[in-house]
Amino acid sequence: MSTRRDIRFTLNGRPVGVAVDTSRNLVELLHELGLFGARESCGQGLCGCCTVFVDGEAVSGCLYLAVRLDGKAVTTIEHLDADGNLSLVQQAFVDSGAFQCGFCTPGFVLMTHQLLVQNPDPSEDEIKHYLSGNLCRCAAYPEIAEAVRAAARAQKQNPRQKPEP
Amino acid sequence: MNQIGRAIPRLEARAKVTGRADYVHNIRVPGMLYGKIFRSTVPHGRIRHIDTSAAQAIDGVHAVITGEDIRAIIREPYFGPAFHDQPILALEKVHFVGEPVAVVLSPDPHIAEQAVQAIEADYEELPPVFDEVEAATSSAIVHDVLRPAGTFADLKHLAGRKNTNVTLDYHLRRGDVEKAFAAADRVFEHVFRTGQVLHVPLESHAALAEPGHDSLIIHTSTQTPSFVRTEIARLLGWPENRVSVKVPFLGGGFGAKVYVKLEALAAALALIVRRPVKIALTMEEQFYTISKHATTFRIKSGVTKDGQVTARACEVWWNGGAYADIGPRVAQKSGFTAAGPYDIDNVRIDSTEVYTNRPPAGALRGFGVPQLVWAYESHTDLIARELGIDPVEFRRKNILRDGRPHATGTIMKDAAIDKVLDRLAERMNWQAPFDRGNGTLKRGRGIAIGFKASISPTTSGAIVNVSADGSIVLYTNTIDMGQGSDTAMAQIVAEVLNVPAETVKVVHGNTDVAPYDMGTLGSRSTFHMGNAVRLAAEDARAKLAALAAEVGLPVRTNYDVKELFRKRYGMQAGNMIGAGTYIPRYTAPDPETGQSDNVTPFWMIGGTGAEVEVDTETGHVRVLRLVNVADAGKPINPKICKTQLSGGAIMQLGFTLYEDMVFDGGQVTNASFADYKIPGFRDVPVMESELVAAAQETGPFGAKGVGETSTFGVSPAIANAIQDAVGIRLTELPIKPEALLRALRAAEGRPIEEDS
Amino acid sequence: MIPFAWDEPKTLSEAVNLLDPDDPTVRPIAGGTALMLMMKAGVFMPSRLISLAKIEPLYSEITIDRAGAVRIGAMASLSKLERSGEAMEAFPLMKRALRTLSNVRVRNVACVGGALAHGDPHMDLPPLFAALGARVSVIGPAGKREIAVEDLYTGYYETVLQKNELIAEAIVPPLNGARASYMKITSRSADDWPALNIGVRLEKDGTRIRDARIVISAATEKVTRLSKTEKLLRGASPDDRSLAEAADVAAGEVSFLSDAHGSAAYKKELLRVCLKRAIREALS
Amino acid sequence: MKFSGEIAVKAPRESVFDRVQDARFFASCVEGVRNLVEVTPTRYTARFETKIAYIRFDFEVVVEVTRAERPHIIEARIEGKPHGIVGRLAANSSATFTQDGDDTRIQYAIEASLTGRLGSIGQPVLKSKAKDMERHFVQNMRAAFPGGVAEPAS
Repeated sequence: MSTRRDIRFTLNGRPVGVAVDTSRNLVELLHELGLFGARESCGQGLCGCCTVFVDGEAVSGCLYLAVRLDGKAVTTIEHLDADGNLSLVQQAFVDSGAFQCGFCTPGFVLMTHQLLVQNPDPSEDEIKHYLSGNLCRCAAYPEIAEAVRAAARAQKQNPRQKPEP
Repeated sequence: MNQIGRAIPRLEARAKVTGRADYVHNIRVPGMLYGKIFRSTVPHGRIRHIDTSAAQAIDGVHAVITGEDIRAIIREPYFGPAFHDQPILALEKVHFVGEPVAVVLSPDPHIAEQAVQAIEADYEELPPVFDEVEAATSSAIVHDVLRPAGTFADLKHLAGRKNTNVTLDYHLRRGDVEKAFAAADRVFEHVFRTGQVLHVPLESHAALAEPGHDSLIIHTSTQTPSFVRTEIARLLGWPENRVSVKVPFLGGGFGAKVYVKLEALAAALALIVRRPVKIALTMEEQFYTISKHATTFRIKSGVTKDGQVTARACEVWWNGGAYADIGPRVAQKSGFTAAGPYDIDNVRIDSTEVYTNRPPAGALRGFGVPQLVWAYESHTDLIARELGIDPVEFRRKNILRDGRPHATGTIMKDAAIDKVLDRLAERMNWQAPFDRGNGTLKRGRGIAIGFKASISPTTSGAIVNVSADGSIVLYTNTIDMGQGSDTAMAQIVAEVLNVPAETVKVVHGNTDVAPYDMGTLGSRSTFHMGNAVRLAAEDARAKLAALAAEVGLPVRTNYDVKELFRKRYGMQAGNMIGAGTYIPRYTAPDPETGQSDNVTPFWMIGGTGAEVEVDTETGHVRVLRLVNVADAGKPINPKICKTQLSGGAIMQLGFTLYEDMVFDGGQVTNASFADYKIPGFRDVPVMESELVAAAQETGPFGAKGVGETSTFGVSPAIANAIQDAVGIRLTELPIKPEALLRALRAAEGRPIEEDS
Repeated sequence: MIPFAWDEPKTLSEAVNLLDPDDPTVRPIAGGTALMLMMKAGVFMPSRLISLAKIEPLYSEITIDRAGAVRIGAMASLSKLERSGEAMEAFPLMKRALRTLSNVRVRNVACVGGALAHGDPHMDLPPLFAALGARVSVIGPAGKREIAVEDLYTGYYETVLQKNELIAEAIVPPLNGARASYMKITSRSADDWPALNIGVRLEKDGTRIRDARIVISAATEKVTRLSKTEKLLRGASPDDRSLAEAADVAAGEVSFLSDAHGSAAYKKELLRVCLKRAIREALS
Repeated sequence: MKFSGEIAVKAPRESVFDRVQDARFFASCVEGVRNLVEVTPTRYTARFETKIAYIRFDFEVVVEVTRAERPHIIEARIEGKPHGIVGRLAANSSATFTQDGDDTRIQYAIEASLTGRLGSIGQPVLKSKAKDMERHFVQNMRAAFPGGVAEPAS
């Protein structure tokens, strides 16, 4: 039996059909497709640098076999400003200075999107727990927490949170 | 327009939040091969034989390269900033478990990785040495031959000690220490240790070398593009202009990416196979690449009964691992601050770096200073307690003040040690009563202060290019690895040329277009490159003024630059180049006594206060609050500076409580984020950061470096707070709950059994 | 990683038939988070993976049966369990435990069956479910069998499951007034693997403990029930003296692993402390 | 990784020593050892296979008896290379024999390290596996000699 499979899925709203080796993970596939915002760092699903939405749920792309994408919808960090504007979360990260080197930032931004969809008004404790699966070696954690609060406030004032993961 | 002191977002903010910022990991070029490294499985051994035949036979493998293959194109394939001791791939001997021995090249990284598993190497084992104190006198010698590099001005005297493992022994002598000990009312002596830890930037090292017909382009995640170019050109025997080093953003550096790491390997491979070669490390491989020195520090102080420190003797051993990297400079530069920011008449420092059979140690945020502060500020608190003097008061009595000589003889200037201590005490509400907890949860608080010298003598150059439409590009080889240097440099240019900082474009990390810079390290960029950038911008401004006079425009600060160029060239054409080079003054320390009248261009001062809660039944320490106060001169971007302060402190919190490379038979046994734990969101205490009102007279607009300052005091502040809470003093980093519980139980007279 | 064959059966029994009882290089993959770690580390090189992703939706449902037991389809993700209002209402401690189980992304993908079958002693669900008296229903070529979660594990990564058996469902019996607690203790960062985890289920009779189930893991190489301690607690009133006695018995009845999280002796002390704390928390 | 323990068997010291020194007997007490080949009287090669759940490890092993003083002590050095993955197993083991009435006490100590991929990531599970092997070894020794066997200490 073949170790290569044809898969079809939607990537940031557009249909994609590719043949993948069964051993390829989602991050590697995205890189082959020219999207580099999801990146492998720890390789163990612990740092969150490889965060991608699959069918609206955040997953660690480095632990997710590409072959499993068949029939699913994938959204990456590159899609959040598809209309040319930063999302409320992205804007809040900029305003709060919630990053330094930026390597972990896409993961934190995507996780914050999912958090605010599930819980529009998270407490400090809820923010910490929800984001505890993302690591920032520059340790911009205080600023990231501030960005999440700012995004929650902005979302309250402007419910046009976009785009829904 | 006042551009200095503006808390603007980073210039690259949008690129980073959209995932579009460039890192080496994103770069792919046609025909590129991936290299995967086969590593040593013995800590010390002579290579008998390497069998690559099975790997070579695997479909999709382009080539398998060993050290001997590299010798065919580079006769002396050894590199390093202090010693030329590190072979591109192991030659004759291996010196630590994890050392690169061979590389498999394939267009498919998975095939390369698989083929690595098929390589076999046979070694004749040699006795290894792992401990830094043991290595100083051990009969097991890591390197048979010592090859001093002679590259850097401050390390010209470096020779190593033949037939020992000593790479550098630094000595400082001031006053008469023994006499002062004899005369002292009390003498205190303690030994402190730190374990080996590492940087683990989330972007692991990556380098891509593209060979041209008589040139080489290296895209690499380095903090030191100029050094990489010099070193690669030296290895190849080429003029520097045939080597281009290009650096996009770095996904964190912290000292892991200084000097040569993967670049020589990528370059050699690319030239051997005449194809582009990319080497990107995995997280596990970072553990075999570079780390922070494990140390042992014996410190002894003579004190009068009213609390004046009259003498201090410091013996520091630095575990350099298998290759010197920049360790000798750590032992020297940080070594001379080992007695702390105190005004002590009699000081003796002996600081020794040794080779061992562990992964190499080099520069890590603080460059040795956090290990020293750990010892001297723990020691300081112990003395204060013993004398019954409040720890803040005791420090206040002894700190170095501007105008007084440091142990090297250099007169202190623009070093706000007093202000940092005062603001720290105020922020900690030190005079007010403190909630000490109850039951099995006991609370305590502690403070610590530290200082660090900058690196000297080093050079930075910058070019400012004003285009005919008035828009400005800055060319610099300072690398933005997250510290915000692009933004700070843009603010300096903007201040001089009177434009909004957001409009300045920064081109960083390209040796083809930007001038020499010693490196983005040691918190030197704001001061050194900042001064060079200011000079370059001033040069451009002066030339614009001259042009204005030439074309007959009125002399004023705000030119209409477009009009200026139109008048000069008849259309929107031409440009104005300003160049600046900065090199501070420096006096090399006397090799016998360490004395120098100008040992550093500036001092970094940092203090930390910690409030902790100890679970007396489990030994767990919860840090509730960390207050960081720093002298960063006059900050160029206060927001970014404060993020640096809290970030540095949280990183050091990891080194204090969680992080430790665990070894078994020379093998790191926790080489992953599953087993090597860095601080996460739930570990972060209440963070407070403050920059005291200060100015560095010689800095650009009064500024100086801040990237390491908050790392100094964290570890001892926490240990001091633990003693305040439960009366137990721990002397080894990291502080593990088990160690604390064992000490608590021993003090209660019901010790916990040892595992047999 | 080297490529392997990939199957996506539509039914659980089809999946069972595709598994090979004698070939350890054929494995089922559901969430895959644990298996991927083994594969990426190069210690497991599969020849064929049987994906359970397209198995009938029945096996990812979470329901409460007439007896009040929560029945969790093995393919339900941990996030689905976390968001299942009814189940979480019945077991608030499960909700708390899930909150610190790995991280959100892993919970979004990893499934309950995999979390129970993997057999890493540091995981949360096995000791928690074992303490609650849960059992799993397992499907193999010979049909269905039920196994108590506490009996699943035989060693580090080792279970009683055959290579061609799959967990179909986990059944957590109702508390019916019993008190339960679960805690884990890390010795480095907060998101570290635990040095010890402990689950406790107590039935009270007035002021006395009528029945106790105490399960620990992480400090031991597999999920371990503390039967001597349970025996001692049955009929005891949970005062300081009997808890201290229970802590002593507990410390003596298991063999602890020494590792980077702490020595065996330290973990023994942790157990003494955590046993008391877990019982008090359950009763509070 | 260090392991040590004591086994007491009801047999005279010389005979116990001789049996333990017999590589074939000794290897038969260690689970997973096969294809034992005597290269010289003090040097042996073997294949060592073990598994943890569905994960198999397969080592080529060389055993060198570095010291044998009848009937007091045997020391050996073991080196192994796993198949299919970069790594190396190195161990030093010693067994000392003391007469205690009718019993012979065998005190054993093994210091082993695993370098390469397996050593960098799998310590807890390997330790657990090694302990398991130790238990089996003691059981096998117990079966081989009549009489009581002490529990391994760790």
